[in-house]
Amino acid sequence: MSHANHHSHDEVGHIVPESLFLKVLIALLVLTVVTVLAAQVDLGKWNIVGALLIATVKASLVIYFFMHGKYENRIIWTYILIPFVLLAIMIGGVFTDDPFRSRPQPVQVTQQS
Amino acid sequence: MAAHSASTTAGHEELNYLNWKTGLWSWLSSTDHKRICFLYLYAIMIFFVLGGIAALIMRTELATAGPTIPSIVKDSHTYNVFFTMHGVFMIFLFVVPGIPATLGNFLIPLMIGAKDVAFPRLNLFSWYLYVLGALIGAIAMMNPVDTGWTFYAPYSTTTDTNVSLMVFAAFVLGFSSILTGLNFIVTIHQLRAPGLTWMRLPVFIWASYATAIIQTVATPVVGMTLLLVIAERVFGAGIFDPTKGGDPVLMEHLFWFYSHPVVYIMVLPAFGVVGEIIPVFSRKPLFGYQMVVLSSIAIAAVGFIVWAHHMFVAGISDFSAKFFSIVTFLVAVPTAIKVFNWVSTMYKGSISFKTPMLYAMGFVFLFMVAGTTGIYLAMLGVDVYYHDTYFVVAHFHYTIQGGAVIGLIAALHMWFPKMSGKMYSETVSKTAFAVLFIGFNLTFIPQFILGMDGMPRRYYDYPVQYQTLHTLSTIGAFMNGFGYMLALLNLAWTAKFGKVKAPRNPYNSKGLEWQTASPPPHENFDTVPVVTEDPYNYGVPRHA
Amino acid sequence: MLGLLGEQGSDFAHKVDYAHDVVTIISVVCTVLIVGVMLYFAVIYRQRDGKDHETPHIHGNNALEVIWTTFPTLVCIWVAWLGYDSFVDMRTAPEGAMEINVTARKWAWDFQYKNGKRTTGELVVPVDEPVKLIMRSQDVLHSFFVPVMRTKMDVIPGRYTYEWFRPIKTGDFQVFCTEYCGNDHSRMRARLKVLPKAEFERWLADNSEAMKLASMKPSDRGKEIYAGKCVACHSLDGSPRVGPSWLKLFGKKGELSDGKTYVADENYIRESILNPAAKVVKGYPPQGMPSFQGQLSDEDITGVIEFIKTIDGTTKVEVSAPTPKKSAAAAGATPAERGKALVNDAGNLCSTCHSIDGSKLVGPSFKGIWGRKEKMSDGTEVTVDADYIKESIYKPQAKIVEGYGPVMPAMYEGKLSEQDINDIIEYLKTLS
Amino acid sequence: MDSTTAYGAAKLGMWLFLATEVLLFAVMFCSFAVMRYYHLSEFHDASNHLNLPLGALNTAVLLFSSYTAAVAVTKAQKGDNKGVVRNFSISFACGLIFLVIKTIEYTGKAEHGMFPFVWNEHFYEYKNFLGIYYCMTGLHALHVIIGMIVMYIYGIRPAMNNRYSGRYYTPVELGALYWHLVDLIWIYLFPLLYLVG
Repeated sequence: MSHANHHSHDEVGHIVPESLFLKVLIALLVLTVVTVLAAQVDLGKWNIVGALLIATVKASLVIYFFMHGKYENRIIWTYILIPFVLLAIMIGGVFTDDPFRSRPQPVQVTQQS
Repeated sequence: MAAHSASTTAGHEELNYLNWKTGLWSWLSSTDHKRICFLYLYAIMIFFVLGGIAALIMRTELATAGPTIPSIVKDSHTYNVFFTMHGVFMIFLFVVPGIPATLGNFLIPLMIGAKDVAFPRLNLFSWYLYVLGALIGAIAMMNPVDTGWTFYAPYSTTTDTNVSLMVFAAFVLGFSSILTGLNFIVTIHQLRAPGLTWMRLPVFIWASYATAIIQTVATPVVGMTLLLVIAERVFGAGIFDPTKGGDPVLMEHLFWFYSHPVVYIMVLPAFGVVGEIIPVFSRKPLFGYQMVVLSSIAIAAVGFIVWAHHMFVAGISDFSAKFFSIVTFLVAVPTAIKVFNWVSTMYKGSISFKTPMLYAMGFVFLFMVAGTTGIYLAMLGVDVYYHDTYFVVAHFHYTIQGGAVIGLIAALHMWFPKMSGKMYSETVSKTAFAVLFIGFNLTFIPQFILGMDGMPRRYYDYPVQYQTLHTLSTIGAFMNGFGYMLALLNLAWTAKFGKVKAPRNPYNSKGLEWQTASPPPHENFDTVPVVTEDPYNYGVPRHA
Repeated sequence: MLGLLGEQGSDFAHKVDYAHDVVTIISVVCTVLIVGVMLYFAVIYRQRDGKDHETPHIHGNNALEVIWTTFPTLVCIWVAWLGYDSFVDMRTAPEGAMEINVTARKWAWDFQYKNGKRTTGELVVPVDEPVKLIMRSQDVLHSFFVPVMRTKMDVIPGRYTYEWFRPIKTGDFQVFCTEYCGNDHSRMRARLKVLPKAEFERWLADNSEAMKLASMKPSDRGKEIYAGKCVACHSLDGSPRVGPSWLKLFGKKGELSDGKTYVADENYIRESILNPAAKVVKGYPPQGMPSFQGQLSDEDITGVIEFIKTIDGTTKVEVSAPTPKKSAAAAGATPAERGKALVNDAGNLCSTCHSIDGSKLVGPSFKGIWGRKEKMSDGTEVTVDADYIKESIYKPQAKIVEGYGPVMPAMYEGKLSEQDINDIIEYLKTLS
Repeated sequence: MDSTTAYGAAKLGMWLFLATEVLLFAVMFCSFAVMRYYHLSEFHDASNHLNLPLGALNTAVLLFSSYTAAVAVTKAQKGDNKGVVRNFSISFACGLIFLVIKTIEYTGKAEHGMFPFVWNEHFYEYKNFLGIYYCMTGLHALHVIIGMIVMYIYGIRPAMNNRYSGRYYTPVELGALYWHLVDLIWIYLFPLLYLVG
């Protein structure tokens, strides 16, 4: 119907060989070990950067291979990326605020009337 | 109700979506997008009426300083309940599903030449989710919520009213909205008729597409935020409650991350409606079609990065306030572009003043007021003064009532012949328009002045110097309510008892939805239409 | 220029108003222009005789699109700058601004000055001096809004927020709470009083009472409050006055005027102080006691409760004699000013029951009282003159205005001299 | 709607739904970031009280289950219904193991007094961390359960009746996509909660 599908025939989707999945799984497990080991070294704030970086690599592997992202069209990629962009906007926007305002003080709990 | 009557004369006419099956269950189990439009229409109108009654009770109470109607609004708590009810009903149960779930459902498949939406059963499921959410909300009203529709912590986490149930209702309604949006995105991507390229889509489809994206990706944010409010109330999760180390301002951030884009869910489809009406009644192509489309997308996109302009005095950092003020102005430009293009469309047209056109022109005026008063609120220094005053109340109602609701009423008049197969009385509908238009302005112009005088919102009682303006506003509110009643009863009466049959294309429109019968058959088109030209190909080329 | 936002009270107000004026002019011009063009098109291009005429096939005009994208963008930049500029002013408190701590709670504003002086519901500041409010909330979100100052900031539990202003004129101004905070949100107002500097200094220095209160143990503090505010109507020895005696009150059970029973525990006493009409003991007048909402802080109320617990029949309280301040103020002041001081003096309690703005409290308002004809409860009519006022002060039960109860305590004989009463009369004459 | 369009529509719809799921968790991640910013040292200490070996084991279990779910799709594309049943069953079992380990972790913490949302004296300072920990892992566990139900209803049961072929396997792919999302979220939860705190 729509232009995106004019060329397609009844066979749909890309068949990914199972051996590729196995390689990806091994890579994911290795990365898990790496992230656990990296956390044992105290790198200050770089710990969280490193951990999130490794997690993002792992997530990309899952999306790209396990979820067939590699074989999807631009429309689907748009909707894969939108939530991550929004998450970045949300955290970025909130952090234009928090680091620049006074820190919370303990609240004196009083009787609610 | 209205629509069933068509079946009585079915013997003489062709089967259409209204009469091809009869009985209540055939409606409640129907996956036909046109019937689901009516299911939504009935449901949201109930809450429009309830929310409207709450508004009139509030306005009556505010007509004089001090208690005005102590028999109904017996104390400030009752008043707080009424404004919460008004907000929750109008926003979550009426305006958000307003145009997208009714007209969107009816028009999207018709305008793109499809038989139905991509997931018809999911569409019906969304409606049942809506009903479920509405019921939960009704149960929550047993111990009515007094937080305002914003559910700000820590008031919402400490008040002993039924907040948990009410926000859960909002969560369920949110999922109804998400699934509707998702359905429309897929429909527009996958089901367009042959030849209907993206740049041949009617602007209503573009607006609905932008709306659907916001519905799908913004609503989960508020859903989760509201679940966290429940977690805070029930378990004391310590995320929003300052006595447990939480941050109430974080709640405001997360809330407005959805609730600013949500005003575009409300108003973008109305932009689309006006963009459809003006070319038809001016017999001209839509001026600057590409810019109108682009501005819809731009508004939807920019809408996601401006939320903290609701929080300039909420205790956010000055840096944050400055940043969000500047980006907020980015919304003003595409909105202005739309208005310029609508007005230019009328240039050298052949303008007929049918009711939808009157509404569209009224919309342009109301939206100019809404837009320009929005500028005040985007300006940091001025917003500090206006924040949480009646100026904001008036501005908001100009955008949402003057924008979204007038848009919905305009659309109902525009596509009524297609939906019901009948023609309504122009005299009555024009009178109704005049009454509600004057009433609307009489309600809210005094509120702008009240805001200038510093009158804060959500006040049960006020110093006596504000009384005259409040009284005027109350008179306007009743006029406004009467106008809506007249307009809607006119349509309902016509649908049920109207005698004048609507032709296939009463406005001689180029739109795909007008090329099928009125009302359309169950599967919309007898043959799959093929699109060969632009959506607004009016006028004579050699004159260009 | 346009003056749409009313009186300007702070030095940055004119900047806000300027920005407001500019955007108002732009808005009105744009709206009139666009709606005007629309109506013009609607009239001249209207369909005639119900038939369509030929229309040109115009799809758009790129030059126009560029113009009406650029123009609003430029206007927006300008206007954004104006808003930004005025905001920077109101967020940048000058060095050395006088700091006042503000505590918001449901539903009152408490203010504390650097020297320990506290007020509730009334913020007093000097004119022409920058004042910085350091604000926090005890319960939910509130917002401190002074319209004439053009400033506003939410008050948040768990963190401090601030706002500042430099008053440019003296006077009495309205303060609103503008963040919804529950039942009495609309009553959570305060007065902002801007005084000349010298007068403010005098006001601030007069803090002996507050300082003393702050350092006392709760029951002594309660005793102090009793002597100042309650003694006229509540005895300590069991004798009935306007209200029930406080002797062995704590824990006592009894009947209310509506037939229900009460137990005089903490909550009952607290409620009776803040909302006296809710539960009135049988046999006492329903409107006999004014509310002390906003006058007594939570700590004050706790003090009163602690004091009530200690009353055993031997408790004695010295009723505060005319304070020395009065005689100090008397020197050089006009009679009316001296009278005003007497009426407002906490020890005399006049203002507890008599308003000066015409509103009806426990007793008739002082506004316009001089020369007024009042109908008495026995049906006679009396013109308010010097003799009547004197009689009403010394022997309150002699003549009662219709609609009011015989609740005014006879405690002024010996406390107020004839000279004092003449001063008060002079003051009342000014309240027309 | 022909089958190609239906397949495209279903897949796009599923991805959109996954987008909404990611945004549900986005609120949690944002709250986590803010809470961590304000209570940094508490988060560090509290994080050390979590059981890292069990968390790591759970990560491995979920990764493996994701692998078998991916293989199940390939099997379905080849028309191998038995393969779908086999692989989805392994994923399903992994989901169960995950939940069992999670329960052991929860009860272990409860024994130490770190009950969900009930803050005793000793762990009071960890309340913010534990609050968000229970919210995040609780919501994630709920998704694991939903994912397992989806795999059973749309994967295992129809495949046992030989419903899938190389021409029709959409539900298998959608079910697997949902399961991968569950994995995807955990990939971020694990380091944030267990490692850096």
